[in-house]
Amino acid sequence: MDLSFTPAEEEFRDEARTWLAENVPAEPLASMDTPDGFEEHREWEHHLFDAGWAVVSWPERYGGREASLVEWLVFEEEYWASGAPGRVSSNGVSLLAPTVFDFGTPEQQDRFLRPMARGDEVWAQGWSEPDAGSDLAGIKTKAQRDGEHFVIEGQKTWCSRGAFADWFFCLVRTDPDSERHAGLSYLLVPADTEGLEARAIGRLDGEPGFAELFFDGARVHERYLLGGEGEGWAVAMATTGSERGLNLRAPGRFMAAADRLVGLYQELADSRGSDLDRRDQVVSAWMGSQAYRWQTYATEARLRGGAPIGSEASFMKVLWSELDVELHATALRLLGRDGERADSSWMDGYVFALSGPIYAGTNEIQRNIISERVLGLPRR
Amino acid sequence: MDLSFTPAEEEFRDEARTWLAENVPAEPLASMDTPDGFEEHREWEHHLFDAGWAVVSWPERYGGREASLVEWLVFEEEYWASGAPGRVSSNGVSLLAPTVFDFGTPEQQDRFLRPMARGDEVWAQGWSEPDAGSDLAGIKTKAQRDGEHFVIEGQKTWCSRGAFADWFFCLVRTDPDSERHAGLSYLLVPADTEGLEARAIGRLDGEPGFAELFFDGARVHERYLLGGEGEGWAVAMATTGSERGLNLRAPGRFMAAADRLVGLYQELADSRGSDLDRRDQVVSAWMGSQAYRWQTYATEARLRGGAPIGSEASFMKVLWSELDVELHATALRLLGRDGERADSSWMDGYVFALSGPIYAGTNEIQRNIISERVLGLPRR
Amino acid sequence: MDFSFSDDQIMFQEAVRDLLANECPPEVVRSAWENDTGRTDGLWGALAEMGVVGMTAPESAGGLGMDETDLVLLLEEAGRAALPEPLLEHTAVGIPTLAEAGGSIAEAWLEQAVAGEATLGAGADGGYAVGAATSDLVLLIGDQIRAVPVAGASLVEHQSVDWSRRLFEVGGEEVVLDADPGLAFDRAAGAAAAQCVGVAQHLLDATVEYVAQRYQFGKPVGSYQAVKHHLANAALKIEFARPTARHAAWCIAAGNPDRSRDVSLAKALASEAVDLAARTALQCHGAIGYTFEYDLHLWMKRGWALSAAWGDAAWHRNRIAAALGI
Amino acid sequence: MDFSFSDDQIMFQEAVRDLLANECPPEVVRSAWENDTGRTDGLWGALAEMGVVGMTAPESAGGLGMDETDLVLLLEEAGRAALPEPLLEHTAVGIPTLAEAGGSIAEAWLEQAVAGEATLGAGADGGYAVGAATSDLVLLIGDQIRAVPVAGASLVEHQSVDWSRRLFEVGGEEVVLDADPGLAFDRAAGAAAAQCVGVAQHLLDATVEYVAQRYQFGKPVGSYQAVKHHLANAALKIEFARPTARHAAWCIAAGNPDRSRDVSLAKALASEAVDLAARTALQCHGAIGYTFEYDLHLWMKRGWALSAAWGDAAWHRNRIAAALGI
Repeated sequence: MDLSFTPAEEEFRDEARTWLAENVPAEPLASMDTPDGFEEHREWEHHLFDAGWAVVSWPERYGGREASLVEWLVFEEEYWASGAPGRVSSNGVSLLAPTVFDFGTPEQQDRFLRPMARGDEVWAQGWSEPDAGSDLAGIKTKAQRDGEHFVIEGQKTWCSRGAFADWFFCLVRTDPDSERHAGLSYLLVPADTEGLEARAIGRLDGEPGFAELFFDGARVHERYLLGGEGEGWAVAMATTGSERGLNLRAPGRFMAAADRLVGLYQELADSRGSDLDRRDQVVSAWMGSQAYRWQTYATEARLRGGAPIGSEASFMKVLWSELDVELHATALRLLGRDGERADSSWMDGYVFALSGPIYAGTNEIQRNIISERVLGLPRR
Repeated sequence: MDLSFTPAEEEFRDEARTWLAENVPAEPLASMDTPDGFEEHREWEHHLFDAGWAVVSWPERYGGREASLVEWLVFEEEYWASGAPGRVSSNGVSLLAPTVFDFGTPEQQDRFLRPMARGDEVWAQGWSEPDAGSDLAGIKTKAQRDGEHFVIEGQKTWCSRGAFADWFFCLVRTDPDSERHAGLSYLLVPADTEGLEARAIGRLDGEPGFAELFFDGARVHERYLLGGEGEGWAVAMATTGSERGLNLRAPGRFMAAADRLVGLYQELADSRGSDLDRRDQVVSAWMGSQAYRWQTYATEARLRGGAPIGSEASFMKVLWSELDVELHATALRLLGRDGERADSSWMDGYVFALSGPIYAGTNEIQRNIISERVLGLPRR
Repeated sequence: MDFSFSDDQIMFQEAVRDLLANECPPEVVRSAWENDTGRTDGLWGALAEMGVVGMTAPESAGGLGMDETDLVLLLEEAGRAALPEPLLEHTAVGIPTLAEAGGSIAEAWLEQAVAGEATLGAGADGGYAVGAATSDLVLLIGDQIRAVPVAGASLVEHQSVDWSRRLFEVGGEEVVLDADPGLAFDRAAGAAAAQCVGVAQHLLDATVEYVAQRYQFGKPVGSYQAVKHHLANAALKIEFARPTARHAAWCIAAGNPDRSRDVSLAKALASEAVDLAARTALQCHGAIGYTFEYDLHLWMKRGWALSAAWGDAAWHRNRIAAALGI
Repeated sequence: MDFSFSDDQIMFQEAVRDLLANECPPEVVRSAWENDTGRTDGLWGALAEMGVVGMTAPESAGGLGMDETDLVLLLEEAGRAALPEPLLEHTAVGIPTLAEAGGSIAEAWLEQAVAGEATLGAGADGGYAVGAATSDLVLLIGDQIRAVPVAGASLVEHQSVDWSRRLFEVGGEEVVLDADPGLAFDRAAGAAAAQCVGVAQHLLDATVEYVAQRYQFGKPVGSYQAVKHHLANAALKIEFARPTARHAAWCIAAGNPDRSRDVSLAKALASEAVDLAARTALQCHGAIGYTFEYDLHLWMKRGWALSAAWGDAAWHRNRIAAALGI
């Protein structure tokens, strides 16, 4: 056990920090859940990619620099500490890409990974349906084979930024007689497919951050099938592991937020005196971010030793999502009279954080997973 | 709505306070879970009873003074504020007596209530069994009719102070072919019955506060059957209502404990400075006791208006039991290096409090009741 | 000691509840989110007609001579309906404060206010006054109470997360009222507590209804023990906050010496109750609760705002500690 | 950045785990509750034979030249077994502090201590030294470190709720050590954190085992979602406390400048983890966990004591706040 960073890791950190200091926009971009903000964020992804920072852990041929997992975690620490914009490409890069690496054909990898990483093609997830949220196996959207094509009928919902995305990765039922986990397939669908309409739904903050997708005879070629026909559940579950685990929300994001919270407390304490009850909440947020940091580095060592990420990923999902809510709620309380104002980055962050315990498998489901699969309690 | 106490209520309060100030022992009695302490507490019950304070809300013929529910609550406030001893008769007075009033024959009422109130006969509850704790309907102890007698075979456990008690109120299966809620009866059993052995079990603090009861052909006369034969479940549920509701743990007990906690904080703050994080926990305890107080007075008005106590009693059980744990845990934290000492009344109180969320229906079961019977959520 | 409300009080509550159920459905609340004023069309007038608007004024000034114990049930109903009208500022704070101050300012404003012809606003000094632009006279409550006529005042507007709450910094010509600022503040905090209870109750009720009919994995979501216990915990918070809010109202009306401490008890518990109810409601709804089109967020955001307004839980806990001498 | 332990470290951990599994079952822990010393028969000698007792001393003094990163896994095992031996006082604190101080006091005591022939005690100055009566030299850690030989010292004993923890106020002739009291304190707090993690893990494991086989209402208690989520919450606390305890050990060994802050992080989280594990374990066991005859309380009480020892969660949170400049 040596918890110092190696000279190479420190050098990598310095390089990232220097580049970010010189390149992060001085003014925050508009919300990526608005049409203009979405395009601003896409531009930023181009810029990141062209400098080699979009997907540091990926192979060079797809625009990465083959960084280690530790280096990726270091990059995330620096990225968020620098105040850089949110990642509009993250659903593709974090959720879909691991699946493409594992299940995609070489042709699919060559076709999709690079444009995804550069933000040339931004991806949205098309899994949930009005009656299949937490219970994903209840999916009803059908994709019937017609020669080399699948013809899709049905409805998807809660597609983040689905009104602006270029592509969707969807879970659909290709065997019309199947039930639950069987007979599903994982299809990649271009947004401009005829017979597919994306309608924006307002998110909690009023921005059109969600979309509903209506499929009415949308035809998709079989070359866009990821993994085997009817094997969608297994393919999807691999993506779910990424969603909850190391890829979607690295500790650096929350370390940076906790540091900003400490700064907010200092700033306000100067003007109106200390307030020890609230101070303890600030300490809680900082502690949570640090605990997540060390647990993640410990997990990295476990993975490097050959262990799978497995159900332990649920620990991380619960931690970061609840930490994020508490951290932002604390900030709003610190802000006092300004806590209810809509025009603050803390309120934006709070509203966004509130979705964390719901998406990617509710935290109730995560706690089921922890108790049943990690602790081994009886399912019923 | 008038939340001032009437002159009569104030006079009642003054009378109680005056008597208690003059009569409460200066030194705390030994633990009632030890043989000597048990008898000391019994003596105290005699003294209370003879002065008319043992069962203020009962009819005069059984030793009460027919006080109103408000007056009883006032008495409890004064009783606990005075530092008076715990009530060794409370299982009888609070849990069994309401059932005797509702289901007992006039002969049973005349036979049992007065000695129960005076502590001449101290009662213990014989309901739980090794395999029937929360799941009370799983009771296996059998009581087979033999003429005018029931012959009991089986085992009970977790009988508080069962090693010292004079009588047990038991739930037994009188119909050997019955299952679950049917075929149970409510039997009153003298401790000196032949074929009944009570063996002490150590409680968490090491004192012999529990007993296991072993029934091996113990014969009990049918005049000791409370309610109808085979109707034990309904009779028992009436007692359960009392257990969780207004009778067992009045707000005064927790108001007094919270006041002592405030005093402890003040005393320690003088010697080592303030400590605002812990101060907030003290405030929480005080708030909880006050919230319980006002909710109880509001419930009193509801009951006076003719509403049943019903499942809302579960709100009270959860509140006071969790408040009691937090309150004492806070005290131990305040005590610092002395927090782990075994010889403190706060540690005794903490250990006792820990049983609260378990007995009288675990708090998990109370939350089921709240959600299913108060909120009306589907059972499955 | 009698915690029961009179038949008249209950009837008044039911009348207001019926009015709001009919006239203040979610689409009316939404209209106040979108329009220029943050207010509804006509609801304030309807409440004035029922006598609610001026109920806290003495009968001599055209009011009903009622006090906080009469008002508290109506404030709970206002919360339950997410009513976007100034019942707190005008009826709970403004009118009794003007009546207490008396003098020329009361002469100038009180009768109009009681009749609903003038609207009173209120805000913490150094904070925001909600709806100042649709008020005629704003009371700024700090170490003293400063009354600022809105005609000629400078108003700087900020947007609340609850779009019906129009937040204003108010400056301008002022009169210092001869009234107790501590009492006025407690009236506001106590009223906010009662509204928090009402908001929390609606959030709980709406969620119970939703989870009973939403199926996942072949069962109603509300049949899962985790969901049940989330909702039981929210119900517990509400069950114990409500009587303290009513008790606080009585303390204000009766001039109880522990008034400030017990108003803080109520506001701290009510803030915590509505915070938990909002979190629980969203979590048990899942994604649909996270959409702007679904109505739940109207109450969630009102709850966030009211929880923080007139002292959040931490502020009131500190005040309790001071009152307890710790 | 490498969080993995070496094969040697893992083997050492497994050897100690095996020893404790065989030689320190609950009945041995109970013997320490009842006897005169609060210690076991022979376990300390067995640990000395394995080299554990003196492992933190330099090889020149007969030790293994190991540091906190080697010791932390063994401390977790000691917690898991509720070992009633002074691994914290003697091995984690006493020996490295004496080695650091050097001079005549080290000459007099260090080699004996490494060999297990003399036992070192430790306590916070103004607090209690656990097991002082079975120690030979007690270090009292405050603004400075005072070493008190037990022969001739005055000992005042108090009973802990964990009967194997014999609490002593220690007075007597003393030598002030030339060693960093802040470092010694952090060694103690860090070791207590690691033990808390071990105690919490045992409480969780024992409860998982119990609820899987205990039936109520026709199902295993552990199949109820409320019980599952209680245990998941305890598991979460442990999962995130453990790496911080190991990281704290590394900070001490490596002389990290953030050592005190990050030891506080570990101790605060470990205290909270063991507190929650103890509450959860008792609640999920029900009445049987509340009995003296059942073994669960041996760990619960150790957990209560260690959670509070060497700074409880609130104390360490305050220290973190100071380090963060707030």
